[in-house]
Amino acid sequence: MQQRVQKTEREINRDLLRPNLTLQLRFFVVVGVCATIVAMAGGALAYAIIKGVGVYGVNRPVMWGFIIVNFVFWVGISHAGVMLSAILRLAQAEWRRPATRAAEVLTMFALGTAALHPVLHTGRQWRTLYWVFPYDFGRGIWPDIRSPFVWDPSAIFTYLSGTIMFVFILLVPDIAVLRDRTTGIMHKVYTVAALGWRGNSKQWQLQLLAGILLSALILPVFVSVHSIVSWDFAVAIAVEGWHATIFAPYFVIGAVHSGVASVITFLAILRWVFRWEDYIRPTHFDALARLMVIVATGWFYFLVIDFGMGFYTGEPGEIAVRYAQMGEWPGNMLFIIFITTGYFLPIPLWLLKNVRQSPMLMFWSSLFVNIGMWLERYILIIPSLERKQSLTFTWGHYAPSPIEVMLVIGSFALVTLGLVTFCKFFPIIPMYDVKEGKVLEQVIRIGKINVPAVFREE
Amino acid sequence: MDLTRRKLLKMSGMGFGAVLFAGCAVPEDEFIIESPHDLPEDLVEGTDAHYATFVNTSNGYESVLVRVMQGRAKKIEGNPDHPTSRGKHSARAEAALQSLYHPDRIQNPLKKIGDSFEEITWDEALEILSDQVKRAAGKSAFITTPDSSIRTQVLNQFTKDHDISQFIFESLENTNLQNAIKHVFGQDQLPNFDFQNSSYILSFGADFLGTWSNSVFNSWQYGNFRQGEKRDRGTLIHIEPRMSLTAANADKWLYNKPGTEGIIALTIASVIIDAGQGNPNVSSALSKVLTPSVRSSLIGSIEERTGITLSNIKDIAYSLTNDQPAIIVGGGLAGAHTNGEDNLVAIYLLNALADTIGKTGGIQYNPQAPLSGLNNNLKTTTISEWGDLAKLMKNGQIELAMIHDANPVYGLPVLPENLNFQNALQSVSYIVSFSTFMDETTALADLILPDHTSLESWNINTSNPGPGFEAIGIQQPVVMPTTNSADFGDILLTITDRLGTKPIWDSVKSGVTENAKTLRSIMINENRGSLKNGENGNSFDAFWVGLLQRGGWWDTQTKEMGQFSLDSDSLKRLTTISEPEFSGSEQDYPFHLLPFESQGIGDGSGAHLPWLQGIPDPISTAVWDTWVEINPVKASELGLREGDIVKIESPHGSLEAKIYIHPATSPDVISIPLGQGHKKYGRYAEGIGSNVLSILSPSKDKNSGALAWGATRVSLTPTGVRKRLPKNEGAIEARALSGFPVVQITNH
Amino acid sequence: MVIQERTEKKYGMVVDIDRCSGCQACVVACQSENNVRINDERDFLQRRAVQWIRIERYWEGEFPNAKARFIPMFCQHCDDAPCEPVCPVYATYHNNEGLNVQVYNRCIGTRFCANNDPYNVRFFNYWEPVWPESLRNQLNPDVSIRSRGIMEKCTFCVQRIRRAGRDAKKADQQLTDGDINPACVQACPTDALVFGDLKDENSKVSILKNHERSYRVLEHVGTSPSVYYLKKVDKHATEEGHEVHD
Amino acid sequence: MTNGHGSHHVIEITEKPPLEVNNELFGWSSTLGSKYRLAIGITGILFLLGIVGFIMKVQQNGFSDYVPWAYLTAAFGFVMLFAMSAPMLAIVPRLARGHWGRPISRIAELWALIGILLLIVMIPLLLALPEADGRNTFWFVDKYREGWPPGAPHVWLALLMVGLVVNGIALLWTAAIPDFAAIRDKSISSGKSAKLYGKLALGWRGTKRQWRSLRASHGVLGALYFATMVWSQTMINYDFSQSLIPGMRDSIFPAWYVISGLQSGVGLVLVTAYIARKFGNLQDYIHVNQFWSASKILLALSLLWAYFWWSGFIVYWYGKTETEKNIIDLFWFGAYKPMFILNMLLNFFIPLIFLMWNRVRKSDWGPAFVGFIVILGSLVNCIRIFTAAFSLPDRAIGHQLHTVPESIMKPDLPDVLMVSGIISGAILLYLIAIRYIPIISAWEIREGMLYQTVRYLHKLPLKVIGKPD
Repeated sequence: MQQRVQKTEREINRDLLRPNLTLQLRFFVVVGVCATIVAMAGGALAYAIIKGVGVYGVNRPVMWGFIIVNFVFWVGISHAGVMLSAILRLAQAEWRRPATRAAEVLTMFALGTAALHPVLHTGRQWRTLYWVFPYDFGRGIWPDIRSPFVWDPSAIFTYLSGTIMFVFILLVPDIAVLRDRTTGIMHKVYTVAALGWRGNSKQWQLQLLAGILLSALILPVFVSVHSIVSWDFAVAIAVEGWHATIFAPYFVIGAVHSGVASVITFLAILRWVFRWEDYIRPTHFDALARLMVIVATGWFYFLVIDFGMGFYTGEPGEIAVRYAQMGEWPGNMLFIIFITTGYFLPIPLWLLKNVRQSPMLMFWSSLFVNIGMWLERYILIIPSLERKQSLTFTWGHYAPSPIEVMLVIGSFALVTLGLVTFCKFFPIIPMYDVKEGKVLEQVIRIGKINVPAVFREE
Repeated sequence: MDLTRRKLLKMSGMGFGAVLFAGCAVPEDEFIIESPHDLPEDLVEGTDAHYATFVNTSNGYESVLVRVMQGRAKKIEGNPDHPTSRGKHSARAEAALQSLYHPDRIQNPLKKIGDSFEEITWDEALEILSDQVKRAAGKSAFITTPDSSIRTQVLNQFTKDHDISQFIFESLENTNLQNAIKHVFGQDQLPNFDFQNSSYILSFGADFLGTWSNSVFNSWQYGNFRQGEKRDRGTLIHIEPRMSLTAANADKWLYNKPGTEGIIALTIASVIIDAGQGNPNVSSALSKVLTPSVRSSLIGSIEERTGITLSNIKDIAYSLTNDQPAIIVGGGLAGAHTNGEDNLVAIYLLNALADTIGKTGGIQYNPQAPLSGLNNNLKTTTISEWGDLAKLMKNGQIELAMIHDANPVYGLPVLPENLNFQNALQSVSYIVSFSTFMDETTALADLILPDHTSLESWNINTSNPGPGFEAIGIQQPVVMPTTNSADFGDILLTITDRLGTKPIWDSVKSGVTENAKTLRSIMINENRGSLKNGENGNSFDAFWVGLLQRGGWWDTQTKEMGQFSLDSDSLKRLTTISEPEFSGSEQDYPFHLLPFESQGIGDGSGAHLPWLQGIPDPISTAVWDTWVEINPVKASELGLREGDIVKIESPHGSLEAKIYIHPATSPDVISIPLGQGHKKYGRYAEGIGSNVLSILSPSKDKNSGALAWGATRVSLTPTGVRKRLPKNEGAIEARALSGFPVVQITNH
Repeated sequence: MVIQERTEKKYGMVVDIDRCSGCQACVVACQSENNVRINDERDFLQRRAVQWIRIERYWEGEFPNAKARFIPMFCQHCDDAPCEPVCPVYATYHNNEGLNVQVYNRCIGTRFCANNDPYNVRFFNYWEPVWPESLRNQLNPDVSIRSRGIMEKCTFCVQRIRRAGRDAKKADQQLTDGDINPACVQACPTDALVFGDLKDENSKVSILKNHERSYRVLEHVGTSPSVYYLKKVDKHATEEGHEVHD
Repeated sequence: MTNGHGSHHVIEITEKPPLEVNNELFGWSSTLGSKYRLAIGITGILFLLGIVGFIMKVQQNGFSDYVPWAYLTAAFGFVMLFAMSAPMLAIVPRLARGHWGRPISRIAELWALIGILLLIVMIPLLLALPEADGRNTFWFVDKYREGWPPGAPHVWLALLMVGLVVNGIALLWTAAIPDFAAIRDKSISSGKSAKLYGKLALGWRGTKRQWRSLRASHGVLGALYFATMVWSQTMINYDFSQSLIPGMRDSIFPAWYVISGLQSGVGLVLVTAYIARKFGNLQDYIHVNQFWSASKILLALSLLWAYFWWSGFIVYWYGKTETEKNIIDLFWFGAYKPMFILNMLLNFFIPLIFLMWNRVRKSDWGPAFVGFIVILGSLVNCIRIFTAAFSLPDRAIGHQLHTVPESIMKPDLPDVLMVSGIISGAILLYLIAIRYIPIISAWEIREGMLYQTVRYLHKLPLKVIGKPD
């Protein structure tokens, strides 16, 4: 266990505000690249709107394709934020402190991107809003509340607004710090954003209370969102591969799996880009990795049950679906990649302490997890449609079109763009939280060794 | 609807309540929304009229009702009054709409200037034509397709007047069938097969549900044959080297080696005779030819000669004599061999033996039409005659070629002695086409006089083959001509007039009315027919209106069942019946090539209609392309998958097509549909697939000289290229999952 | 008016598979009646062909005793239609005559209904349908043309039902069995298709649906379709080793 | 013991000399008075009655048919649920390095001993249970290559259970070794028990290596136990309930079953801890803090329980196939409706209503009460699941469940005797065990005292907890 460097608050400010107060070329490079890709994706979307969704690879019976897969993926990613900051906040886990905001911000942008996908997906994009909001009073017709597609937007928008509030409230003290260190236009902006934060005990109490409250309130939303996304599939009686009762928790925990992994990736990048070795320490990766091992194993348990179900029933239709998922090309190839990158490669690695504590290895392994999880969504959604029910005459095949691929790439660029810009204008590591951690930090001496300790309110 | 605020609130309230209620998803109390079809703005309905008329499909004339709104034909439906159509119609009849409104119709008379056509007026066109006819008297040929309407009467008159030789074109000749019918029954046209009352049908290669004869009438009969009221379910046995639509619907489909149908028929006959069954006179007459030794040798060698087991033969023989009334029908591939005519003679003789002739549920002769002008059964021109014509053309002995409704350039790519109709035709000094569309033949024409489609023209016809009694159809124009086209018959009449001869009528319409008058006199004098005297008034007009309303005149009472008389000539045939001969050795060309008419586009005459192109082939479900049906085991031996493009080579040419793995194909045959590979025929036909006729070797039947289109052997070599075969079936070969059948079967 | 009371009708169909010969006449009749887009080669290659009614062909066995079984497949107008509750915008619903109706102008193309349709008889317009100008003359004025991006499916030729109803009302008579015939039923040369009102127990369909050979496709999915099929009869099935379902 | 700095809040922390801890805890079982003996007596009698009931059952029905054994299965499942899940409350805090688990870890682990009883009860069940072929099974039986592997599900279920029990006892043992050693050293004078504990202690000397390997084995055994427990609960659910219902394919059912197991396990530990604290005077060791922390987990599990049930239910509700409708009737809205409602109350609503208040969570009675409620709930749960599955009329395994029983399966006398017998047998076993194994692991307490102390954050005294990296 390496010795911790003790930093003064001044140093903390200096280190953590560096990206916000200084201007670097690489920022513009990254923004430029991402913006170009996003623009290209925008072009692809425009093409799809002008020509019609025929430009996608979807067909009959595979009516949903890459767009939906990607949608589920991003909703999944968005589950990291709350998972970490809310649950760990409630559980008073010390190591959460540098990770929380990164996670929440990731949630914010991932979810925002996911919310765009319905527009990409629908056949008449310009009318998508009718689906989200009540319409057609003339006939007294409202959106059909029996349809999971009506639950979807409500859940997602609740979650999105909740997250944004969450992020903002926890951001206020740091914005105040920025306000005091900037001049000119940015100063004005920060002044407005800081809501007159002076840091007196009343404000601190309110902020703390709000944080706790939001954490508690957002948890049910966090669970509901992905459950509802899963019900988009699970309630479909016609698709044997989808109609599984386990889908809701299976999706949720899978989402946490991919979400936390993406947070690890993000943190590793931050640590490397901004040289924050003293703030994002190996212990944090270690803790995250241990969490991941548990989450991943739980997810794997659900996976086994869900896939086992096909063989359990032994019905030819079910078997055919599973065979399409794991047996025949390209399913078999995808499945092997998915299962290795998603579980069998990273998890054993994370059982080793020195892997857990090496940011570099953690970066790569967590990246693998997300490759695997993207494929998981593909394998769950597409082959089930290709082998729908026992009318084998209509069993089909799906291959993505370049447009779809472009849109998927674009979604990644969009999220990156968002994160980069956020890092530019706000401290991505919550300064006050880190400082608080410093205050609560103690050392207990047992025999010859010093054990790090912490104040704990009971 | 005008919306006050209160109304709005009320409605949304109701809506919301209902939605909440629907949330509980009790189907009975489901939220009911006004159907958009009843909304006020949708209540504007046009008035429509239904006209009875006929459309000419490649399967002959079909009696239909056309729904017309605001002067446009909208929908074609079968004519419920007409005895052969019974309100039913085929996909091809429906597609007549598309040929009516086809974007690539020839809009005006065209005259070739250099390599391009230029529009001319009808006056000039007729002028040119009459000059040419005068010039080339005695040295001109007229090419048409089989037709049993007043048009042919006009045409015959025309050719007689101006001394023009006439040729009838058919892609897959029926000459052998016509001859066999003549031989066995002494009839000119096909008899009527009374399928619906029959209890046992034995079919040799006659795809009567798909593309053979009047498939709509046959299908209607088939429906009752299967599940008609007050009768037991009939049994259908089909013997053919390839699984046609009829074979697929048969209770038993038996694969036989190509060309051995005659032998099979004789063997069946032998078994019947041995059993002492069957019509005694016939069997005794037959046994002169089929001596016991012949019989035993036939029976003994049946399996290795034909590939059909003796037990099957015995079953059939038994049922034929005990499961009366029965029908034996032959055609298609059975007659498409060097011994085709003999095969068919043998097959139809079985009818005599099984004593099915002149019986309900058996075979009934068709009476002559009451209108003498329509009884013109022109022989289809055989391949040998085409060869001769081609020679004449080459030697410049033909100076004027007139073509109507036929596309020989596409349909006769290979002629005997390595001739080829296209360059033969090109050496004709002047070519006139009456085609509605720019097909391969028309493209070579110097003068094009576009004809009306069926929906724009007058006509009167007799259905061929008939339903077993007199049936006359009246065809009336249901829409104004959509292009500047003219009626083929009228053109001929005008030319005759211009050349100073008095035409039989001044227009086809008047010809139709003349015939109508004849019918009326029959009604009055003999008091028979589908129109009763004075039914709606006594005037001719009343009768005329009645005719038009019903779409024709028929007399179901005139069933002349027909008597069978055995002529010695056909008996002699049986002694000479021989093994089929195939062009191409078995080593170099391992596969039999079995061409077949496509369900949609037929022999290619329908290839320009997207609806017909889009009809999935019933068996392979393939569309818009040419494919090769091959046995799965054979395919895996050759390492072929569906969509692999292969090169099919015969002694007379080669083509490329995509593989379709066909579980019901014998390893030693491949089959390819006709109809694709058009170089010219409108946007929907050009550049699709390839023309199987172009690799058929021009081998002839040794008696009739007809084209033996089933007698070609081919070899198959993969090209290594693979493209997806457009078809309706999904990604995998459709087979029911065990325990979850889609098509459920019962065995009683 | 918004809410209307249920009528006493429930339309349904009976398909006698033993009559059906797979001749495809119904397919074209339907396309012509309902302004179904022209399915060109591309549509089939992209697996996007639109056929409100199609003939499915199932193989059994191998050569020489291979069999091809035909079955016409089209919207089954289920009473518990799985496609209905999943549409977020009520573009598809069950109307008061037992029809599963698609409201084109409301549809936004989420394609959820098609996924949740076990029979794969819902068709999505991936492209704008195009007809050459002259061919547009043939289009049926009673049926709206579907633009791209929306779902379409068999309507039991609802326009014919409406027309027949209005004609009957004008002539003030009652609709009798057989007055209404969807295009496919009218065309079918073998009379394999029968259409009628299932609630009127004297109608042909009501009598046929209780036939001993009657069954419904995918009944175990619990959709309770309004379309009944009569089993194919094959006397030789068992001796040739083909499945029999009695 | 509270420190009297007159501050508004209480800091619970054990501050005793290590030796005193040892003496108090090792001597504890001998201080148990008449109540203890009474408890032993009652449970003993009930247990014997249970055996009698079992014999009666065998007389009546034998093992030919499995239906009569529904209630025994239910009791088996119930005891397995709470007893085998209880040790999780020892394992999880250990893995998560939460000091609060130390005082109750042994209480939790001791329940693993009940596995022995379960193994015995399982024998008749396996005799009665129908073979795998003819019904669906989750064991890797390939339907097309019949009956591979041999003996599914019986052999494999049995193996799994044995593995679980062995694993549990091993866990208990390793966790107790330092204490055994301490007892051994303490009671050097009186030879007999010394020999016993000497054996149990496996020559523990407390060297660095021994400690390291001890901690390692805790980690490994703990994780392994977790896995085995979850999987065996899953399989019990499949083989005794789901696979007896034709056409049922409910993938969350087993997961939900595991959750309710964990729920009742936590409940059980809370109840046991409460009794030990109140009647065994262990207030100095078992503080409210333990109840507080555990009750949070209990609350979370109760929420999960409801969530899992719902996500299964809604899918069936939308499915609407014949089987699904029937299963909804079978488990929820049919004859078993009252039991299901009771379930909802006991496993979800009551825990939620009580535990949502911090005041209740921060007491010893509250969590214990809710824990008891939850255990009751899971008893109802098991009866509902297993009897419903066993009582199905058509046992022909098709794709469809066609008929559902009109009424719930009533227990007869032997059933009642057996159920009470097994439950009291479990308690009896536990009571005997705590006589020989200290109910609180002294070494963990002593270790905990090192890591916990009180310091002042500006004038405010607060507990400081060591968090070794």
